[in-house]
Amino acid sequence: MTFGIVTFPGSNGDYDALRAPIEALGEHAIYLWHKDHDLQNVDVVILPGGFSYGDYLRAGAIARFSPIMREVVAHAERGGPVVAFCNGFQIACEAGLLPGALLRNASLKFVCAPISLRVERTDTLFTSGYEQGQIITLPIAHGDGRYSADDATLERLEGDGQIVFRYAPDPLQAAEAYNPNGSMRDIAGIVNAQGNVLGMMPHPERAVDPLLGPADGVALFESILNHVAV
Amino acid sequence: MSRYRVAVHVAPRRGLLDPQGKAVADALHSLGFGGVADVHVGRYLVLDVDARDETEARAETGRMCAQLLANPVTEDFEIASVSRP
Amino acid sequence: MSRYRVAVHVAPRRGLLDPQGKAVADALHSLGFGGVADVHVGRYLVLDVDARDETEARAETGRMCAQLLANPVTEDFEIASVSRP
Amino acid sequence: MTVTARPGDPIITPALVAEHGLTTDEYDRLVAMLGRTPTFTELGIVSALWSEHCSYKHSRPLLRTLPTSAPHVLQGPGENAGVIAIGDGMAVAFKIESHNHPSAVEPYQGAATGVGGILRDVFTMGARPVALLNSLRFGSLDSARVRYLFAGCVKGIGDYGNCVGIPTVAGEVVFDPAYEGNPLVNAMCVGLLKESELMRAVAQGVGNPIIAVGARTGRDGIHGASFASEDLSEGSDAKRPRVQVGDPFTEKLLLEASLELIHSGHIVAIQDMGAAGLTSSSAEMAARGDVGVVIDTLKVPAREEGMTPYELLLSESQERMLVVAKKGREEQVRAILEKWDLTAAVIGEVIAEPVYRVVEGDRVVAEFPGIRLVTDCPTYEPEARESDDIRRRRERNVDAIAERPKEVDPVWTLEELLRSPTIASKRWVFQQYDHTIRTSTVIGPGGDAAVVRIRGTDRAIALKTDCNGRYTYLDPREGARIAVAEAARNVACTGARPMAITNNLNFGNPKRPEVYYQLREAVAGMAEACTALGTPVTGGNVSLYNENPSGAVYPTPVIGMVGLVESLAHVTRSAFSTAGDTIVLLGDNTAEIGGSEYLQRIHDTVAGHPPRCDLTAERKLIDALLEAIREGAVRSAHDTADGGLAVALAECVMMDRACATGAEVDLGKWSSLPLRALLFGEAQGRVVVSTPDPQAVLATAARHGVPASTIGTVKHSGSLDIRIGGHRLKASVPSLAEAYHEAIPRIMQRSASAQDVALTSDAVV
Ligand SMILES: Nc1ncnc2c1ncn2[C@@H]1O[C@H](COP(=O)(O)OP(=O)(O)O)[C@@H](O)[C@H]1O
Ligand SMILES: [Mg+2]
Repeated sequence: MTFGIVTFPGSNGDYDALRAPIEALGEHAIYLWHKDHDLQNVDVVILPGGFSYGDYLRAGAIARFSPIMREVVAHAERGGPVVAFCNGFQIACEAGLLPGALLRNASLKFVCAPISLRVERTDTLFTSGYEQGQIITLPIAHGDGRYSADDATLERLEGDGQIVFRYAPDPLQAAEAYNPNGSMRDIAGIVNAQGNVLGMMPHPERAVDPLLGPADGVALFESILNHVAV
Repeated sequence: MSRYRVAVHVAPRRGLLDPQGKAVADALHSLGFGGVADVHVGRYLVLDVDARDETEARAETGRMCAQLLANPVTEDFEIASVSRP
Repeated sequence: MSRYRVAVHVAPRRGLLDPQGKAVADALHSLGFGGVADVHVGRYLVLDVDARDETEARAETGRMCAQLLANPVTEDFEIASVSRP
Repeated sequence: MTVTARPGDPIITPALVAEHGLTTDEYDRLVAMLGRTPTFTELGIVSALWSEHCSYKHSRPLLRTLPTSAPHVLQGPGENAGVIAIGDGMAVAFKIESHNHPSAVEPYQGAATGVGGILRDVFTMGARPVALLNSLRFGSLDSARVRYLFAGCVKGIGDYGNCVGIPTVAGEVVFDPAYEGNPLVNAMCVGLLKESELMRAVAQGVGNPIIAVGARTGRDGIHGASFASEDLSEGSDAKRPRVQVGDPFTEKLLLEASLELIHSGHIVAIQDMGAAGLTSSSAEMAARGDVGVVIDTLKVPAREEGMTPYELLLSESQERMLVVAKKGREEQVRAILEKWDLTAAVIGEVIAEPVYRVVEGDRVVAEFPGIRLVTDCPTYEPEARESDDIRRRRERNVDAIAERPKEVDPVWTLEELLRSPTIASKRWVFQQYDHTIRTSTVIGPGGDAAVVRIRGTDRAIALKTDCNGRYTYLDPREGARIAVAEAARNVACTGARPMAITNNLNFGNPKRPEVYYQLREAVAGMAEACTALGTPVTGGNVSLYNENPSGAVYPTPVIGMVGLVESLAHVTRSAFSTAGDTIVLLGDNTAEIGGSEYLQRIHDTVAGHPPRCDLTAERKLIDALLEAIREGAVRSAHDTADGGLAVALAECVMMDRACATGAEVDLGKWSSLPLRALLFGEAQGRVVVSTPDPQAVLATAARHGVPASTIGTVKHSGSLDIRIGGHRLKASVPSLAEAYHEAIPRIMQRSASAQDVALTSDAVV
C-alpha cells in the first residue's frame, strides 16, 4: 500500500508524514509535488502539516489552489482516502473537502504540547483500531487550530457522527483548560459526510515511536491499512 | 488601462469569537483607555489593480475577495475605497 | 458623552519587506488576476469609543494607535472614519 | 581600472567618515591601502567590513588563544559554522549568533531574523538543520517594557522556527536588571550532514559566475553591522528604519533549494548574505579563496527603484544567498531555484586579477587591492583593568549577611527561589516553540539538555546553551569556566559525551578597560575549561557594545554545547520517576553562597566569590556519570545549578508536573555547613542521580575518584522531606510545583493581551 504525501511550498510536516507509514507499518510512502497533476496511483493521500505559503493571509488559503489539489479533490470524490493533519486540515477546509474553518487559537499563541483526545467514532476507516471513548495522547503544534463553523454545520456534524476526535480532559489530570485552542464543541478532528476524508489538528504522524513518547498514532495508520489493504 | 488603488476590509463575521478584538480591548483598558467599549480586528488590504475604469477595478477586486481574500465561512469583506495611486 | 465607531487602518511601512503582501500578489497572479501590481496586507480595526465629540474620539484613537494598535517601528496607521454606530 | 565617484554621492568629509564609525587612524589606513581618497561606496564598504561585528577587531587576538582542534573537528572557526564528526560518516554543523541590537529595537523581527540568519549559516555548510536553541537575557519582568521585549522575542523565535519546521529543543532565559535596555538574544542552530557533503564558502575558479539567490534586495537594515557595533543610545531610535523583516516562508524554500544545489554538484561555494549583506559575503568568500571578484550592482535584483550601489551592497535584506557556481552550469542552477519558486541572477564573476571590484554597468564604483579589504582591518588590544567596584563586591564577606526573618522556614526560601523567573519553569516560552517536528526529539525542552536522535543510527546528539552572567560579572575567568563546565554537565546528565562548543561573547564596550578586562579573562577561562574538558571551540560570535547610558550588561559568554549519545539506551532524563529508587549525590557540598541566585533573590545582593570551578573534578564527574549511565545503573540525572541542591531536588520531584513524585532526603552528613549554603549555595560539580542500584553508582564514582553519597529515597508521597541534623524541611510537592510552574504565566498574564496586540502586525496572524 502506498501513501502519497503532498509537499506544498512551506510544508514541513511532509517528512514526518512520510516516515510514519514507513517506520510504523513498513508500507510505502512517496512525496507528491504541488505542481504535479498526477497522484501516481497512491492509495491514500496525506495533506501534511506545516506553513504552506507561510500561512500568509489565512492558513491553507493559498495552497488549496495548487495544481495537485484538483487531483486530490477528484481522488476524494472517487471515495479515495485523504488524511489531513494540522495545516493539511486547514487546507482541506479552505478547499471545501471538509466543512468549517480553523481560526487563530483563542490564546493567540502557538501551542506545542501533548494533548488528550477522546476517540468519538471507531466506525471510520481511520479509527477502527481504537476503542470507543478511548483517551489517547497526541502532540499538537499549531497557532490556528480553533475549529469554527455555523450552528447548522455543527448540528449536522454531531447528528451524522462526523466528529471523530474531541479534546478531552485526561482522567489523570486536572480538567481545566483541556481545549488548547478554543475549538467549538472541543472538536479536534472530523470526517466528511462520505467518511473518506479525515482532518485533524493533532499529529498522529508524530506519535508512532515509543522512543519519543506515547505511540498513540500507530492505531490510526493501522486502521487505514486494514481498510485499504491492497 | 489605468492603475487603481483599491482598499479592502475583511472582518471576522460578527457573532464569532474574536479573541484578538477582545485582547485589544483588554489591553487598551489596562493602558487607561477606559472609554473603549468594543473592538474588532480584521484585515486591511491595499491592492494596485490595472483596469479600464473604476467600476472594473472594483468588480475585479470583488472577485479576488470572493475567491481568495476572504473566507466565506467566517469573514465578510467590503471594498472600502478606490482611488488613483 | 456619546459613542463613536472609529475605523483604523494599520499597514506595514512602505519600503519594509511585506512577505504577506508578496505571497498574496503571487497567489492572485497564479489565479489569473494578471492586473494586480502590488498588494499590502495590514490590519483593520473597528473600535467603539465613548467621547465628548468626534474630534475627541479621533484624538483618543490616535493615542491608542501610537501606544498600542500600531507598531511604531514597522507600521503606519490612519484613522479611516468616525461615525455613530 | 579607474574608480570614479558617482554623480550625486556625498563628498568625503571628516564628519562623514566619523558617521561611518571609522577612527581617523582607520581612515588613514584606508587611504594608504587605496593610495587615494575613497569613494562614498568604498567608504560604506569599509565601514561595514571594518565594523566590530564583521572584523572582530577587539576580540580577534583573544579568540586566537582558544583551543580549536581535535581529531573530530572537521571545521573549526572561520567558516559559516563549525563541523564535528560523530562517527558512521556523519557530522554535525553548529553555530550560535546574536541579534541583540535588532531585538532591542524591534523584538519580534529582531529575534526572528536572528533565527533566520543562524539557520542559513548551518545549511550553507551542506547540513540539514535539525534543531534550534536560544539563549535569552532580559531585565526584570516587573517592567512592562521588559515583558513586551520578552514576549516579542519569544514569539519571533517561535514563529520563525515553527514556520521553517525546525524544532526548538532547548535554551535558557535569565532575567536580571543588568540586562534592562540591552536584552541578549542568541540563537543556535544544529544541522546534520554526511562528512562527504561538507561545503565551504570559498570562492574558486576564474570565470565562475557569482549568483544572487532568494529575496530581492531592499533598503532594509542598511548598516546593521555597524549599528550592532555601537552602544544603544537615544539616537538608536532614529535608526529604526534599519529594521529587517523576516520571511520564514522564503527561508524554507531557500533551505531546500540550497541543499539541493549543494548536492547537485553545480556550485563551488555558497554563503548567506548576512550582516553587511552582499559586501561581506562576496568579500569574505573571495578572501578565503584568495581570488578576485567583480560585482555589477545593476544586475542585483532590487525591491525598490533607484537603489544606489552603496545601498545594494550594504542592505541586510533577509533570506538572500550568494552562490559561486561552476561556469556553464548557470542554467542548471536556475532550474533548481525555479523549482522552489526562487529567482537567481548572475551578478558577477571570479576573476584572476587580485582585486575586489564593484561596477555599476560601465562605471567602476569601488575597487580594493586583493584581499587586503578583509585583512587590513586593524586589531586592537586595549587596556584592561578590573573595575574596583566589582572587585570590592567580590571581596565582600557575604557569609556575614544576616538572614531575613522569613528564612526561619527554609520552605519559604525554596518556594521564593522556585518562583524566581530565572529558575521557574520556562514552559510559557517553549510551549510556543514546535519541538516535536521532524520526529527526532527524544528529550525536548524542560530537561537538562535536549536529545535529538540521528535516524538510521543508534546515536543521538545532546544540546544545551549555558551561562551565568552574575558569576562572570563577579569573576569573569571563573564564570566562563563554569559556563563551559555547566554546559558539559548538563549534556552528560542526558547520557552524552561533551564534544565541542560554539560560543557567543556578549559584552559591553571593549574600549572601556573594565570591559576589556572581562572579555580577556572570560576568553581565558573558556579556553582553560575547553582544554580541560576536551571540548574544542568550533566557532562563535562576538557581540560587543551591549551598553546603554546606565551601564553594560553582565559579561555573558554563552556556551552552546554539543554532546554525543553513543547508544539510545543511554538516554537519561532528569526527573525522578520510580518510588524506591535511591538518591545519590555525585560531588560534594560546600559553604559557598557567593554570586548565588539565593543572594540575589532573597537579599537583593550581587556579591561574593562565585563558586569555585575545579575542572579536574568536573572531568572526573562527567566520566563517572557517563560510565554509570552506560552500566545501566542510572535512572535519572540532574545537575545542581541556580538555587543549589534544594532547588535541584525540588525540580527532580516536580519538573514533570504530570508525573510528580516525592522524596525523603537526609543531608545530616553536612550538618556542620551553614544551612542556607547547604540548601541554596551553588557549589559546582554536583549531580543528583536516582538509581535502582546505588552500590554500582557508588563503586563507579569511587573508581573515578568522585565523591558520592547516598542521600535519600524517591517516594510517591507528594512531599519533599529533607532532614539535616536537627532541622527538618517538609515541602508539599503540589505547592512547589505551583511555585515553579505558574510563576512566569502569572506574571505574563498581567500584560499578555498588550503584547499580543502589539504583535498582531506580524505576518503570522
Ligand atoms: N529559551 C529557551 N528555549 C528553549 N528551551 C528553554 C529555553 N529556556 C529554557 N529552556 C529549557 O528549560 C530547561 C531548563 O533550563 P535551565 O534553567 O537553563 O536549565 P539548567 O539550569 O539545567 O541549565 C532546559 O531544558 C532548557 O532547554
Ligand atoms: Mg541542568
